[in-house]
Amino acid sequence: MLDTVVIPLLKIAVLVNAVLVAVTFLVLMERKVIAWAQSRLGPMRVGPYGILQALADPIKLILKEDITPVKADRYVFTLAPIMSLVPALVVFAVVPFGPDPLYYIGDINVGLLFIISVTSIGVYGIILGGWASNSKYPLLASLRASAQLISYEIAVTMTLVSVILTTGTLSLVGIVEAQRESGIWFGFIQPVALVLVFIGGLAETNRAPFDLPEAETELTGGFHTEYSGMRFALFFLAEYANMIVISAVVVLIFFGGWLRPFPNIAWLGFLDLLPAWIWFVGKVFLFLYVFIWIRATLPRYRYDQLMSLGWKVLIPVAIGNLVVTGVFKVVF
Amino acid sequence: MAEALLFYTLAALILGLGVMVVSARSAVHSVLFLVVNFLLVAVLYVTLNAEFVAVIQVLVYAGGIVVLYLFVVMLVNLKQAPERFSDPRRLARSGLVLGGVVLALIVVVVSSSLRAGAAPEGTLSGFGTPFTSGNTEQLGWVLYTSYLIPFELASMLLLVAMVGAIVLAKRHLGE
Amino acid sequence: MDLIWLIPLLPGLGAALNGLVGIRFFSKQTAGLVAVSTMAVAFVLSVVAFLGLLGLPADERYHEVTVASWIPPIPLETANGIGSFEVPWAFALDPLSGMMLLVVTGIGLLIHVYSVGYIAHEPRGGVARFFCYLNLFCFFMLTLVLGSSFLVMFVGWEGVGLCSYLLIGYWYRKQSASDAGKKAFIVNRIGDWGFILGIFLVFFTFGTLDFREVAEAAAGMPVEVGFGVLSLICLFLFIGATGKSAQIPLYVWLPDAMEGPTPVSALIHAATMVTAGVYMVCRNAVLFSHAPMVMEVVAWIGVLTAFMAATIGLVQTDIKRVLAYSTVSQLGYMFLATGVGAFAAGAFHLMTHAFFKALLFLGSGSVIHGMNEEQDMRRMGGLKAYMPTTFWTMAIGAVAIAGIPPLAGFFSKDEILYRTFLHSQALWGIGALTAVMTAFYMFRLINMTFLGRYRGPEWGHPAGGEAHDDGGHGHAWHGPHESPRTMTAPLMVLAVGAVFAGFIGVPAALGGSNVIEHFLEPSFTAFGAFHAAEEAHHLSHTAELGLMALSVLLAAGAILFAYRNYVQQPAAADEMARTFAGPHRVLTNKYYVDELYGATVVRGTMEGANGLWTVDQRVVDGAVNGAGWTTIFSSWVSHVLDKYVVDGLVNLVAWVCAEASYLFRRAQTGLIQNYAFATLLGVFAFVTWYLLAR
Amino acid sequence: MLEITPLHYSLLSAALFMIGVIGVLVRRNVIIIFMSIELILNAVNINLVALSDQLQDLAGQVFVVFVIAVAAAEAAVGLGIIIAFYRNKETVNIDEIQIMRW
Repeated sequence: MLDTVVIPLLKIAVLVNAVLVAVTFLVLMERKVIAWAQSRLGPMRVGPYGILQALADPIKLILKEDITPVKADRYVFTLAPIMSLVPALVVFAVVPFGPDPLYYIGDINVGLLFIISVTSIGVYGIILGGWASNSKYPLLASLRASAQLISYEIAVTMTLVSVILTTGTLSLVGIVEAQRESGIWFGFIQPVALVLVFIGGLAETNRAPFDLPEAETELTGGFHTEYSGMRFALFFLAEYANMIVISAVVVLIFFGGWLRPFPNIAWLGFLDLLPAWIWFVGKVFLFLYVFIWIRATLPRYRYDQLMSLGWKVLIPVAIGNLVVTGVFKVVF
Repeated sequence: MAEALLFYTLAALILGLGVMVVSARSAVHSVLFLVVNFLLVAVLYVTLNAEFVAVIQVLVYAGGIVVLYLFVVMLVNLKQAPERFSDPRRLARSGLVLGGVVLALIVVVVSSSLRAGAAPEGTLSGFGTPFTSGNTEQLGWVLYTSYLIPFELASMLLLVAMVGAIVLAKRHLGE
Repeated sequence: MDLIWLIPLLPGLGAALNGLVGIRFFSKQTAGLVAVSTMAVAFVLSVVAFLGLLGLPADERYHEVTVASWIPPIPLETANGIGSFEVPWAFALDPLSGMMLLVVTGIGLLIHVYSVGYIAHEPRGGVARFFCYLNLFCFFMLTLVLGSSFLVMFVGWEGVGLCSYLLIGYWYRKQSASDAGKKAFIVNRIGDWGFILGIFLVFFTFGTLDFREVAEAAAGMPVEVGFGVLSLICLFLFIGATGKSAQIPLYVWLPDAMEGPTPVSALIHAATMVTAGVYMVCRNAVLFSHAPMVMEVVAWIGVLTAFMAATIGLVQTDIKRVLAYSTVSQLGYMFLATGVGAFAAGAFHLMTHAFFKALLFLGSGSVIHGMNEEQDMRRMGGLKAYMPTTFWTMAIGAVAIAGIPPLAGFFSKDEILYRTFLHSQALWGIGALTAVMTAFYMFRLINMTFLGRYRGPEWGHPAGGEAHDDGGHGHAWHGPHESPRTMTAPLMVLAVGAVFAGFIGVPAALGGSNVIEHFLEPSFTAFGAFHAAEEAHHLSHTAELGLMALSVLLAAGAILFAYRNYVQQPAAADEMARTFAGPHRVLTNKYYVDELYGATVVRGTMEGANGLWTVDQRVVDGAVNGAGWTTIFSSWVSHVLDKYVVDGLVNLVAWVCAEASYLFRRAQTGLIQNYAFATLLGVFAFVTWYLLAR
Repeated sequence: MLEITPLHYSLLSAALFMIGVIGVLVRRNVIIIFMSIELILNAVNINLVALSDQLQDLAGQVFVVFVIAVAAAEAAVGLGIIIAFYRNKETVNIDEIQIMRW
């Protein structure tokens, strides 16, 4: 009973809370980084260097009035943010933070596929949110979003297939172990796949430069125009949780997960003094920083450019990468 | 005990959501119920030691096909529901009564056939492949060896379907 | 000697160069230079090869070079079971072909040089075209001469025929020239038909086409008494020879061939191509020796041709036609020689004749050139003053052909007459008469052209006249003049040849040793097998000398007679023509042979073609149209059946279906759900049935 | 009753199948009819997976994969037809899609 119910439930509780807290600090981090990028200071008022802004924002959102438009589809309108957030959190069920079972909830043998499929459920939140608002701009945004997410999901999935081909397993723990055994992070074996997955990840999380579903200049805010208060906060949480998920996946697959750098070089063993999960979280935050960095740097794509990039560049390159990987696999 | 509880809960939810799908007034609601239905079916697959199929069920059905339905529902954004002259709930109810009768009949057939011939045991098919839990690799192996030609045919089917869908849905130039 | 394959190839290259590139791009000088230089190199190579041949012992003078395989072994049926039909592309050098080689390349070279001057007035492309043809001719002629088998020779044979056609029709805008070309080509075809039949028969009989092997095989056979297969072969081959060498009955093309440029007449229709027939007969000397009956035919045809052509030549007024008939006549002599078994004499005469006839033709060309394309001797006279070189060289040629010692013609002609006399007095009589006539008409030509008073047109003003238009030169004529150096130089060289060429064949009676005969002999025997029979009866040297003196006296008399008639008393010739009006008319009209052929062969062919055309029109077309009409009628019947019977049945079925469906079509609601419900009911029914049936 | 046998799965499958059939028969919205067809396919899949587990034979799961592939193809083409039809007739009512009747 303890091992099968209580401990997993505890783990889930800790993890969910950790993710949500991480999200609040991620928001702060984003504001700060962008501010620095623009030679500003960013939030400075709440706490030292505005560090408590991370708490102030959620409180503000919770306390705000929650408005439901009259013509909206009430149930769907409520359901949409939940459907957006839940898959983002469910994914963490298979994300390993360290080598032994203490650091993950479950290691299933189709872990990577699980992540892909559960993430794909997240689309519903955006589509339904846009539709249920019964408003022009959110509907357009949700149509855009769904097309974008489905398109890029193909590219990402196809790219991941070539990674699976190199590892021979779908289990995330197995993938990290494979990197430890081969002594090299897969990011160096599969650089093309790394770039593809990262670009696809940007698009799947609606991050700049692919943030068309919430392009303020075009759609007055995107699919969540009609949302406010806690329901808006849920969308917000979902987006940032998804960022963490993508970063985590990239780190697990391409940057050795919890492994220290150069896991096969013995004299670097002192790096193991840091616990594995710290390495993992550190790498994830490194990638989150890259996300923000890109947002601060790059302008937004036009919609047709986005689509032609996805279909005419990423998917062909992914297929080519798959073919090349397969050939290497057969030859060597 | 726990297994039975899980099964009955899932079965009840699946059937209930199925009824909701066919009886929902709004097409969007139908789609939503359908998604949840499929997710529950995926859970059922997991209890049957078919993780890969479960994940595929979520990925392809819930994440792909049903999104397509939702898409079409939103594209075909009807001013008036097609069933404005009839009450879908009443129709569904009468239908369900009819369905119950047929179902009872099928139950009789199935249970009587199970009684008549002994319940099949072991592998029935000549190409049976015994499997263990965590069978993704085995499934891939079977799929790419014994079922290679059907697999390739399926891929051709998908290609043709893709082309067909594009041809059907594309607005012709000049229209 | 291994390089003999280069000898034909060089002119071939020159032809390709002039033909493919030269017509477009070469200047007149370049075109001439290409042609002359290839011929010069070929001549040098020939001389080298010939000297090499002389260096060998007399009985080993045979050298064969296989350039490439041509026809791979093909099993074919022969008289002695299945033979292997295999022809390599091989050239052979032996005394006979060596001599021909020198004649062809040497005279060919001189004529090329001559042509540079002669053809200078033609347009640029025309010059290159002319030299292309001329070189191509040399290529084929040398192939013919050097060919080691019947088939290689036949390639050359056909090739020279083609070039002859092309060159006769060189001025193809002139109707008479292109007609003459076609005539030569068609008449030659008839001869070729005989030749190729002969080749077939040779292969069928001997199983090989190689000259040497055929000769060896034939030497082993007995001399045919009656008319056997060897005789048939020889007859066929001789038909080929009559076509190419202008003998009765196929000589008619040669006089017309004078429509071509004069160098062409000299090269092809005097020195080389027309002797191909003689060469071919000589080459197959062993075969012919075994067929005495055909030899007799050859001799008689030869002597009759010689006589007939000579008589026609007596009255011709066109300078080139006189020479043409003279050529036919001399060829007749050569065949006479071969017919009586004196192959060496024939070949010897072939060579000397090549010199003096080429000389005469080139001289006539020089005259025509100097007279601005005038060919009628009646409009010449007294030209000696204007073109001395031409006069003296042509006079030497005339003396040579007339048989006055010690010039070339005397030795070769006398050898023939002597050998003929040994064979048959009748043949000798005709031959001697012909020799007299030869002397007469040659000096008639010289006298009318160069001596007496000038009868030609005035000059000093642009001369009109049709001849001028035909030439199309367009330059003003300033009276008769000597030809340029390129034209007179070959004349002089040939004159030297005409004087001295005979000394290689001085007969024993005159203290010589007849070098040429001994040199050529290996080519006519199957390498020591034959050629003893004729040696049996000799006349004494005294008798031989007597015959010689007789023929020389006769010739001298004829020359004096001609001088009297055409220089001293020009009216005497007309007097004679009036006296013998009938024969004169016959001769002037060349025995009406062309008319005869026109009325028989040509007309017959035309009528036959017309008849066939009518048959085609009436019978064949009628049958076709009948078939068409039948088809139309039967299809109409079929159509009626189809329309009323077959369609009726089909329509009946359709009508029944339509009527029946009126009842059932209400089931087609177009509503999918109805159909789905029907399906469900069906499943329901099946399950029920399944349950009840169990 | 507490032991879950393939019969239970078969009955669940049959029930879901019937629900799908009823949906096909009674609904007028073509899109919902299509969704009902997806329900039917799922009912079949449940049966296949359950029997695959029972018989320890992977063939059942392989078939499910094929069924899903076919379902994807069917959805793509079917929805394409619906879009095309909607463009022409401004309706997705199956009762109005009847020009193939006599």
